Amino acid sequence: MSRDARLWTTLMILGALALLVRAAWTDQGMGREYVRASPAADGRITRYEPATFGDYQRSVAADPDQATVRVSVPRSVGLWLAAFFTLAVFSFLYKDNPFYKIAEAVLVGVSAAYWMVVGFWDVLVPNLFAKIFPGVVQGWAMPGLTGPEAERNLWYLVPLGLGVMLLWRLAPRGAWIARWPLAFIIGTTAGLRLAAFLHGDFLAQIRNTILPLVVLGADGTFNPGASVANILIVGSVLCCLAYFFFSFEHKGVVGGAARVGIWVLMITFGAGFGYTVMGRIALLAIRLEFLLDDWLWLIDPAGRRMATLAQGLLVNI
Amino acid sequence: MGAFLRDEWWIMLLAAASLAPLVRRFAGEGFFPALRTLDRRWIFLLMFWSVLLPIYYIGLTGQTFPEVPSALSQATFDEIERLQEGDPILLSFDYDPASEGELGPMATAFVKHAAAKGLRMYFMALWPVGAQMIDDTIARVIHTDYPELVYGQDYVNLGFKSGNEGVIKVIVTNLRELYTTDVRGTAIRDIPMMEGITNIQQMRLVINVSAGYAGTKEWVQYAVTPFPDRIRLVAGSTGVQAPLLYPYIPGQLAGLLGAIKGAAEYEKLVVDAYGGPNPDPRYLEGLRRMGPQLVAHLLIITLIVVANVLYLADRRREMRR
Amino acid sequence: MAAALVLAMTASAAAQGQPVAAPSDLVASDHPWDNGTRVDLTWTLSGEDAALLGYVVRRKGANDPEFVRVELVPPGTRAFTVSELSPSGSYLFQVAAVRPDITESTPASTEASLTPAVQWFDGTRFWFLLTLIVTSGAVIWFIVLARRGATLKVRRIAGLEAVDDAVGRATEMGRPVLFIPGIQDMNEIQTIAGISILARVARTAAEYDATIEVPTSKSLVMTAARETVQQAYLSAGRPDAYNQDAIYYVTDEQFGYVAAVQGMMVRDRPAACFYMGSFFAESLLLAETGNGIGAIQIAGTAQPAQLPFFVAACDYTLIGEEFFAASAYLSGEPDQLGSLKGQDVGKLLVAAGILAGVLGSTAAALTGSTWIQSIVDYFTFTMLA
Amino acid sequence: MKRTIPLLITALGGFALIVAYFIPHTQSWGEQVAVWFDVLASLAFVLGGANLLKIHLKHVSDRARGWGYSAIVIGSFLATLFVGLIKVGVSPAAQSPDYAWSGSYRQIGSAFWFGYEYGFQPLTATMFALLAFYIASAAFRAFRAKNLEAVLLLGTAFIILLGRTFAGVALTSWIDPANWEGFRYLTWLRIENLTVFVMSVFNTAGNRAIMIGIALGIVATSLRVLLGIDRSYLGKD
Repeated sequence: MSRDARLWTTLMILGALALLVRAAWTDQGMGREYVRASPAADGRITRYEPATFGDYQRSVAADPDQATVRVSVPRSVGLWLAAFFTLAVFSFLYKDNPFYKIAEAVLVGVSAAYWMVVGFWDVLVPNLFAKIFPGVVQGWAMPGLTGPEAERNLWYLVPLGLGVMLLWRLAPRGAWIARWPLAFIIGTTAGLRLAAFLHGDFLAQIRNTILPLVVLGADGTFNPGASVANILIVGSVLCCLAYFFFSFEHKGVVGGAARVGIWVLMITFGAGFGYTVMGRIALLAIRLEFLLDDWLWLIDPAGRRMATLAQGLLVNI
Repeated sequence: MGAFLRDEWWIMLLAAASLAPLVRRFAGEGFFPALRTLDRRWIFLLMFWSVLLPIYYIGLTGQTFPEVPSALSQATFDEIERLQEGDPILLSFDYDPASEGELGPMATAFVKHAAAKGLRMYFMALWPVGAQMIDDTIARVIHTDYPELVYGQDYVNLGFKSGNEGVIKVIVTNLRELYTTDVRGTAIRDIPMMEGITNIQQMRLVINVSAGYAGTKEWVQYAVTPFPDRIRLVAGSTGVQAPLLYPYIPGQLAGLLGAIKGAAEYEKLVVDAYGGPNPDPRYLEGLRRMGPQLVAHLLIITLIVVANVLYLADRRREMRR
Repeated sequence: MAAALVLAMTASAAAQGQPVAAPSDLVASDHPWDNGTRVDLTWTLSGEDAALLGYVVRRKGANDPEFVRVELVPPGTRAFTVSELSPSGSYLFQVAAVRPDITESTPASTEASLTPAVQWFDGTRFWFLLTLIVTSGAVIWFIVLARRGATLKVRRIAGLEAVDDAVGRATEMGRPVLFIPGIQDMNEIQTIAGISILARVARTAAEYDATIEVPTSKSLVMTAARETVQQAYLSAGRPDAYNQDAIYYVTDEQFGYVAAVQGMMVRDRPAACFYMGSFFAESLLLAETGNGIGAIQIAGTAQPAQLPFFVAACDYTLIGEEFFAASAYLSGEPDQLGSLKGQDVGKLLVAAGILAGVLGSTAAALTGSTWIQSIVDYFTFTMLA
Repeated sequence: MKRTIPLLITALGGFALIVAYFIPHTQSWGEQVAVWFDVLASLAFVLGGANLLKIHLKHVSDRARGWGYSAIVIGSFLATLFVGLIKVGVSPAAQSPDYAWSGSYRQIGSAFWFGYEYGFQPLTATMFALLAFYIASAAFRAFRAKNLEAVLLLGTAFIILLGRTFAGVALTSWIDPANWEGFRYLTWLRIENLTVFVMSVFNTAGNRAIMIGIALGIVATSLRVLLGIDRSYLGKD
């Protein structure tokens, strides 16, 4: 064992011990999830709504024998898992390590399957099976399928056929047939995007750049601020377009304009960068709040674990 | 701060211990040489502590960092401040829980300000869940701190109407064509404060809290633009769409709060004016969330400055050679 | 002053309690050359037009229980086009005069219901068709010119000159080349452009005998990338060196994909990283990890929001249009280069259009001439609609 | 056959959709094709999933380095797929209790929801949060005043960042006509106004030019694909 590894192992054991002590031997503890059990209408299935430690304390205060609000073992395990995954991903910032690799493997496996399940239930069932076999799907998973939506539409045999060609790649022979659906996708994408971008972005951006270089106020007086802004916008757009010119090297007049163009682009990028920082830090703050608040129970800014609720939060209109 | 350091010594110790090797290196190798070979993981660690420590400190003590209101926030505050007791204002809450983090504090502060000024508040929403956001804010502010205000006399929730900008187009001239009841199903004619209100040109101010379409842009285009002399608008918006709204300031948009920063500045103004000596933590949510933002921003600014000092020093040395 | 006059007149009319004078002769006709969603209305003004708030237009479909408001138009308006109708519905229309105190006249109504007709050409898109023909025509024209043997020169693009060096360096160091075609599917044109660039990069890699790795976030992209790379190895004369397992699907999830690619980067340490396609928040995650392992990085995307991060963290960044030009540039084939010339003609037209519009609207603002303004308005709101 | 037909399909599909854009009767084709694409992409999951399994099974059977992690991928993939496809722990929808399969696969409390809530969600959110660290290290390294372009890039970012802190606002709040009459013409220099100016003028103009260029690039790229000039995606003969 290297010195580094020994150090880290010691730190981790100490950390785990600290967590154990906090979870099991302090008054408040940490990392427990509560649920509120409520029987469903027919009395058989019990539904569990999320609850807080604060709800639990209030319920116990009202009725020491209550069983409505209770600790949920599976959800508490889930919370600890989520905390583990959070720390494991952060550990990558130090260096690649087994914890990160576990988190990565779980994320890849779960998320690949997640989107496949979504694709099955949200796309294939309603948009393919329900179009070709509406009766069967209605009786199986979509009881609400009625009206014009429930009519059979054999046009959907086209994507089904293309899909079968695509999956032919798995067959030992004739994998080239998969190029047909690929060609269909690429061709239609090219056609759709060509028309849409030219009609949308292209014309709209030109239209918005048509601004008067001299702006007069409602009373006919000259407005220097708005005029300068308009001149700068129009000039900047033209210079940036010059930068994108492919036919000439960046020399002479075009080169000069292109150089101004790249300045404008740099200002644009600097602004974009600076403006994004705030949102990114908020993302980190949310994760750290999850660790400190939901898991470790060190802070409680929203008062969710307090035995007495802030007055007023109970009032409902 | 002193009590925090005394009670939570362990976290400060942890932070100091983790950064000790960095300090030792700077002391041993000299400032510039150490900086030149700085491992970026030290930057990661600095970033970690500069977000975590403020969260911990603010979460535990409830104290927040200072905030200086910008001109836009001040303008927003002044728009409401200049109104008289009993003036009618329209509050349109066009957002959903996904943007609650940024916009909730603004909504709370707007309602607190309006209630403190004794304005008559007419709430509405262009987003389906906006009506829920209105109820939450009313419960958070009015029911708690202003229980003397009476529903239907001092404030009313007209609820959500579908149709996006179509709704605005209609209510600027005729409110009752779309709104026949409030959110509770009470007929408009039976609500005392609706007496004499036929359209929103009669509102002294429109306040819009907006997360996207339909939102502030539509209010500008379909309410302020056709009636520039009659309708005044202030807005609170998410950071993403705030830059798109700047072109409307100040002509069509009298004030704008952008993102959590704008919320914090406005909260500061409202709390200073109406929060009393010991403001309720509910009115400081934006200020609390600005804590980690502030420290992290200062860190990045420092990093950029330090990097450039290093770069210029190196270049000067090269040129001398 | 005018407003005060209007208010005064209204007050007197309302005070007298007279009913509002109604508009008359409402005629509805199908809007020509459209997709069956519009109807034109004309009417004769109300007798007290000057004192009105305006006219409220309403419509009623066959299944609507009552008339629905469409628009409130200003006084003096004699015609209005109702849009967003259904080509399969039939409609009745009403127009009523409204006073500022929102009292309304009895409405003028259409007698028979009207169904908007669908024509075979959408007239609202006439000018757009012309734009499309001109821009596409310019591209096709230069492709044809190039085929006929005209020599076309294209300026150098720094990021693309560096492709060979980057692949060469990976070969020397015995490390792989990483290529990421964005995280969107094949229904995104940026992905298609990225795959085209992959064809060139893979060919260079095959010639240099470097290994290339292509993790993808979509199954279809994996399929297309395999076809592409296989073809590239074949045309480089090295079909045996092609390894299909180096092009693999990871997961559709944006951050799951990043987690895996980031891990792969620190373990396999690619010497050259290419990011060519449509990127979102993962742009900086990938580029900073690549930077940490000391790779040469070349990025290209048409997502304006991500360009700042690539510019900050990569050695070269292809900005927007440059990214779309990359595959043509790298191919070096004359007809592909021709298409870049066509794009330049497009830009010249844009610049000319903007200049004309700007000069027109400046002239209109300075002279206050309404007819110049109407020409500018026609240009911006009809031709560029 | 292997190459000509795909070229024809590409050209016909693309040009048909361009023409359809102008004919009212066919304007909905674009949407229809988009739905078909979703169906195709969902069917293609079979290819991606099969490949994922194949690669990781190979790792495990070869006992390649790190094969244990491949086993975790396979396990979490198959488990999630299984509980999601057969709706483990999902009770029927309240309005149709007689249909056993009518409940939503995302129902709160179901096994699939558990995997989402405690695996997928914290993992993706934390990956996203890594950006806060990378944005700091990128700023430290890239924002150095090497030339005019770099000065503009870093200067703009600096002004915007500064404007987001109370320090930045305080720094320029003295530019106030109340302090000196002449400041009336200089209030645009206040950092919050400077931010607005940069965002509404340069940022707008830069993004506009980028978008115009992108549209032209898309026209040329699409035409190259549709005309069969760029056919690298078609593979070998």
